[in-house]
Amino acid sequence: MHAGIIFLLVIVGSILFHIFTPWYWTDIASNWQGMDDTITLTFWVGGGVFVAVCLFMIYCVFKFSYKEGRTVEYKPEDKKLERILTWATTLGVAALLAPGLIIWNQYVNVPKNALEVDVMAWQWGWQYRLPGEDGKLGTTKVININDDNPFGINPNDPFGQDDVIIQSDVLNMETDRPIKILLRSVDVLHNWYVPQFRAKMDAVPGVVTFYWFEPNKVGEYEVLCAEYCGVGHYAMRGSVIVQSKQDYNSWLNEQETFSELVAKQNKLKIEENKIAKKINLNLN
Amino acid sequence: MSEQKIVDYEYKPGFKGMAHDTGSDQTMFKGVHWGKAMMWIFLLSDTFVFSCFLISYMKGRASTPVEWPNPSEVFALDAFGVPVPLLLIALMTFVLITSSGTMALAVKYGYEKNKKMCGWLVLATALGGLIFVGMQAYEWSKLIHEGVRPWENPFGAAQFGSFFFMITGFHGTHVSIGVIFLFIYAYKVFAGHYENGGKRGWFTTMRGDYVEIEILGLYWHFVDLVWVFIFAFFYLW
Amino acid sequence: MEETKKKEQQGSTHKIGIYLWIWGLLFVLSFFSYMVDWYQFQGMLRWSLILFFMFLKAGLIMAFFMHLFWERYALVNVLLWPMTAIACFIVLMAAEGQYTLFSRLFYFFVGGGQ
Amino acid sequence: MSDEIENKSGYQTQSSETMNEYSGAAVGDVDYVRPAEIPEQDLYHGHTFLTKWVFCQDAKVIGVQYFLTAVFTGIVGLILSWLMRLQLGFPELAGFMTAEHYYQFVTMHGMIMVVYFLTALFLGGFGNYLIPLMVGARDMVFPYVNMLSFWMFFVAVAVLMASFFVPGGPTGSGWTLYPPQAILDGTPGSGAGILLMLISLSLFVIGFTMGGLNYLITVLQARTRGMTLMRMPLTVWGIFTATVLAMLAFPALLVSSIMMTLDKVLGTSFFMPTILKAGEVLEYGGGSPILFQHLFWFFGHPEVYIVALPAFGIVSDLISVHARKNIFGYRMMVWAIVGIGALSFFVWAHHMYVSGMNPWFGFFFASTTLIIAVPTAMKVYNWILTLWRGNIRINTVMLWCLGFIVTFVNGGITGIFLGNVSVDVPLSDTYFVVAHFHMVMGIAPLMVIMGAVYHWFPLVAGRMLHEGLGKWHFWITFLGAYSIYFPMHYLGFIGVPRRYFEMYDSPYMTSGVGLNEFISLAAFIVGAAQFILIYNIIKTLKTGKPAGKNPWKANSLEWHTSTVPPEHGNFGERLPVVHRWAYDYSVPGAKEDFMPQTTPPSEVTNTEVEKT
Ligand code: HEA
Ligand code: HEA
Ligand code: CUA
Ligand SMILES: [Cu+2]
Repeated sequence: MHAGIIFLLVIVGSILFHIFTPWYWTDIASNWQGMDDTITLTFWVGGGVFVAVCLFMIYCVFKFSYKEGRTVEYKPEDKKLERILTWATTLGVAALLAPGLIIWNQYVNVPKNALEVDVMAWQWGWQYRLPGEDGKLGTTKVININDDNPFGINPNDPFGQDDVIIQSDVLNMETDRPIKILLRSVDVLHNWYVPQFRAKMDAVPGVVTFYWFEPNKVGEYEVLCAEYCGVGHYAMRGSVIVQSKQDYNSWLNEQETFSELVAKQNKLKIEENKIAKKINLNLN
Repeated sequence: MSEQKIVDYEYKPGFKGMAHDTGSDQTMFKGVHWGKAMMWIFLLSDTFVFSCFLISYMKGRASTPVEWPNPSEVFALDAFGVPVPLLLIALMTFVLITSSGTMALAVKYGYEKNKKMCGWLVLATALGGLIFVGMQAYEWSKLIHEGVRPWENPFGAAQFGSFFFMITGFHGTHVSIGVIFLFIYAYKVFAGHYENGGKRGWFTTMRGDYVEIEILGLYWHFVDLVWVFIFAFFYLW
Repeated sequence: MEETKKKEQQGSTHKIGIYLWIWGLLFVLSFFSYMVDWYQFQGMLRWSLILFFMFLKAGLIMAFFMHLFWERYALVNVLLWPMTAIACFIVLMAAEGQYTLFSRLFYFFVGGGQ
Repeated sequence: MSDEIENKSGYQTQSSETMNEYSGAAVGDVDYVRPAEIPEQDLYHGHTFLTKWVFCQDAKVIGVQYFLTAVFTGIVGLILSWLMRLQLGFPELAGFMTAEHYYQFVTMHGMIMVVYFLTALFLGGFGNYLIPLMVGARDMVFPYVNMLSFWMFFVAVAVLMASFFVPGGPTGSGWTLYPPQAILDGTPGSGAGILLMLISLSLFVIGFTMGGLNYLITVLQARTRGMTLMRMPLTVWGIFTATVLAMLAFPALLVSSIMMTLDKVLGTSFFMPTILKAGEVLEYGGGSPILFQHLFWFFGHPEVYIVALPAFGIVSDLISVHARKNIFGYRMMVWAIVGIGALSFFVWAHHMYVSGMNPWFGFFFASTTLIIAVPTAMKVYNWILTLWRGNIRINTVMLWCLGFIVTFVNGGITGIFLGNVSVDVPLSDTYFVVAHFHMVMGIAPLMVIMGAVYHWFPLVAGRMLHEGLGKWHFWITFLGAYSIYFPMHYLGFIGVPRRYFEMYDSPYMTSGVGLNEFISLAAFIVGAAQFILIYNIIKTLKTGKPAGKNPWKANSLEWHTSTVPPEHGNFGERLPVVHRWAYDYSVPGAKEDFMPQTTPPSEVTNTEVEKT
């Protein structure tokens, strides 16, 4: 008896918890409403089945607890019942799977007009690169990375020269414009994850991975690393600022391109050389 | 045990037989010795080990943008001044097949309780295995001499050396273990452990039986079988 | 009936001829697969030949040297069905390998321009 | 060795011709069962302390050895989880803990709990003890190898524990051991720690293979007369199928361990691409981290069913015995176990939806993953339909079973969330996943283990565990564990990633502070409650009520041995002959509400037993 009541309370408590929980997802800020909807759908179907199964179980506990001499049904099998249950479950599962697959299909097919953003991860930080006027990102290689070329852009790739490089963990974005995140890592696995955008993907060293979304709410969001990457994992944060078109463009214009960086570095070097020469001369 | 007739059991052929065996009591593999069943299942598990190795190799090789060394050049051997592709490998293959053949015959004579033939054939198999291991050692030393290392090689993709040493090494270990056991079992045959009802082994309460030679044979043929795949995927690809 | 009866007889010995035959065939097939390399066949032809000889050899070893041909179907099926998992693994890893290669070539060598 | 192989008189003289006389039936009789086709097994009886208790070849002793070693590792895992929860709930009290420590605890906790605790306990512990008894064999078919299997496991545990004491400490790479991070600095224990872990895993696999071959061949080839596969208790089916999975899945773990060891020690680059660390390019290049993930999950997913299937099997038996009713849809249950096992080899990459693998795999793996829910659902329905119109003893054992159903269905449903690719995208790598797998793996199978302990303790020790204490143990564990993991899902919804040492500086994570404190408190209480069981066991061993034979009035063979607890050889002079399945409870017209598997048909003429 007690057992049944406590189990019942557990189920009722779970439902109430779900209804009144203060802990639930953050407001969505991207186009992936479909993911939230599928979760809600799964909640209804799955939660329904959970409650139904548990209530049936509790009913049995109340109704059939031990009594000496109770007549017990002897029926090893019920083909019909089993068939009905199998098909009902199959249907339920299919109903959940279908929307999931449809959204996945959208997730892996990036819209043509998406802006490509190169997200480079390292232990433990982020930096970003945007295509320049040609709209294309240059190729990269880890071995090209050095102080002069923090992104490892292939120096002789023409598409790389005008790439906008952002040596900071803050990335700006324009609202309502699809973004294709190209992920790359120079050391271990990472994952560029903004809970409000719902989407995520691992950055894998040795390959480039991608995903896309369309931010649709102006604001600043925190970026988390969602794939374990060593002791600094929990502290590997960054942020994203989603702004209107004008704000974004004015931000963009202030950024440096790769060729500008190279030029600056060269100038610095020439200057350094000059100073060095001067010192040498003076010494002589 | 394996030759024991099962009283009152109706053998049926084919898939019907399978259903019948599966639905029967006591044993599912009718008349199959425990040790033999165990070896089969073990080999199934071992197949998964080698499959995982070879699948990793396939994945590794398929995804490297660096040129993969051409095995038929890397493994060429000078015969009378002319480089013959894969010569050593071909010889190794033939040696291993030969030993597989002798093993098969050893099993046959074991069942006929022909102690002499069985013993000599097991010994011959062991020798074949030994020659194989020797040739592999030679091959390894030759490649190491040429600068191939598990972590690098002068011919191309670094993974070539890694996979080569790992897979052939793992196979070679199997062969070596097999050779050790072949010698032990050759001794056991000659010492008559399988005659007169069988002598108890030193680590088991079971009595010796010529079925042990068949079990060993399964293992040996498996080693040969794996080589077939390694030969095709590593040397011919 | 005779045939099946013979097949069911566990551990009985077989005529020596059959082993010698298989042995010989294995030599011949190995020689053929060696010839595939010798004549440097390329492309599909090479692959189909290699795989053909490989599976034939493997089949012969399993069926006759390992006596699988004479074992009862219960054992044969238990041993062969798990291979579907491996087959699935192979197919998917082949696709994965291609995908990785594509990703590397595209982003590290070729670039968005091509 | 001073011990000799003893042939009990009577064992050896049995030839297949004389054997049938024991069943007292002649050809054509209703009770007729074919004479034995497998000869009697010679058993190695130890006489010295060493051969009787340490290097013992009796599967029952080996089972207990496995059990105790696994429980020891479980307690280590439990203490580690306390430490983690201390950090997560009350970081100010955990000042001694650095991030390094935390990650080492998480890793060791996960690995210990999954592999060294649950797998060893179910297959090594319950498998060894129950398989020979339940199929009516005198022992495992290769007792010596079985003994070696345990000692190999023991060495594996020793190596694992040793890694706590090496310089750098145990590995902190997460139980998934993903390279490149697992073997690079920046991860705690990336030196000796990870190596010992890989070695320990390899030893475990080798040891397990020895044991697994025993379980499989014993089930396939050494059943007693009349024991067909479709008459075996579901416990045996569950453990058997799990063992098959293990035999086929562990190779992938072994291979990936070997390859990672080579990467670490020899500097090969199987899993290691070009890597820039601290401004320098390491001497690696060309490898693929994703390959490791595929290998790992080709092992890892079957592994989670390796711990689930024995639980499924055992719980079916417990429910049937204590509901005094036959298990509903036995055949469906068997097919479901086998089907789940087979399917589990085709779903591995559902752990990799956001790993950067070929995106098209998502479609394939989402479909296969959700298909698994169907056979699993059938099992759930059959459990509750077994309760339906039964005569349910609400004792401790049954309570654990009910707790299992609630937690398993809950965890299974959250699995459906994760299996559905696009739903997994926001939830992957968050606390939702942690909650899912603790509910379905940490709690549900644990409930079954507890139920099984209360159920079979009388058989092993001959005394009944104390019911009152048992109920306290159950309620604290169940309610506590449920309140740990049910709310934890909601942390995941907020977006809190897993494996976070600290999580108090982001707006949406701050909101979880109170919840985390609550979870931690519950975790401390639940952990502490386990000591009630240990106290109960110790007390019962001394002063418990003697159990007598077959205290639960069960049908399966383990309760019908010559002595309680069963001796070496299990069944005395004669092996039992089986005439029916293990679930003939409350057969209409029968004298009692149970009917042992050995009851011949001639004794039950006036009933309507279905033919099984
Ligand atoms: C015992 C262990 C166990 C079991 C049984 C399961 C069962 C399932 N698991 Fe779980 N899982 C783990 C252990 C387990 N899992 C672990 C350890 C991890 C994390 C590893 C790590 O990353 O560290 C994990 C992670 C994990 C992931 C990866 C998440 C991620 O990292 O992003 C996924 C995704 O698909 C998943 C899915 C499933 C599914 C679909 C089932 C299904 O089998 C569940 C089927 C059961 C039911 C569905 C309930 C009963 C059914 C009904 C009552 C019928 C009605 C139902 C419907 C109509 C829907 N699991
Ligand atoms: C079977 C598996 C299992 C079990 C039982 C547990 C039990 C517990 N786990 Fe754990 N856990 C994992 C498997 C398991 N876990 C895995 C695989 C991970 C992932 C690791 C990774 O990310 O790499 C993980 C990670 C993990 C995390 C996430 C860490 C992170 O991501 O940062 C947390 C956090 O709260 C946690 C908490 C707990 C708690 C509080 C308990 C327990 O306190 C709950 C209560 C436990 C018990 C009641 C069992 C005790 C039983 C015994 C000791 C045996 C006694 C028996 C007899 C005497 C017969 N676990
Ligand atoms: Cu970067 Cu986690
Ligand atoms: Cu899984």
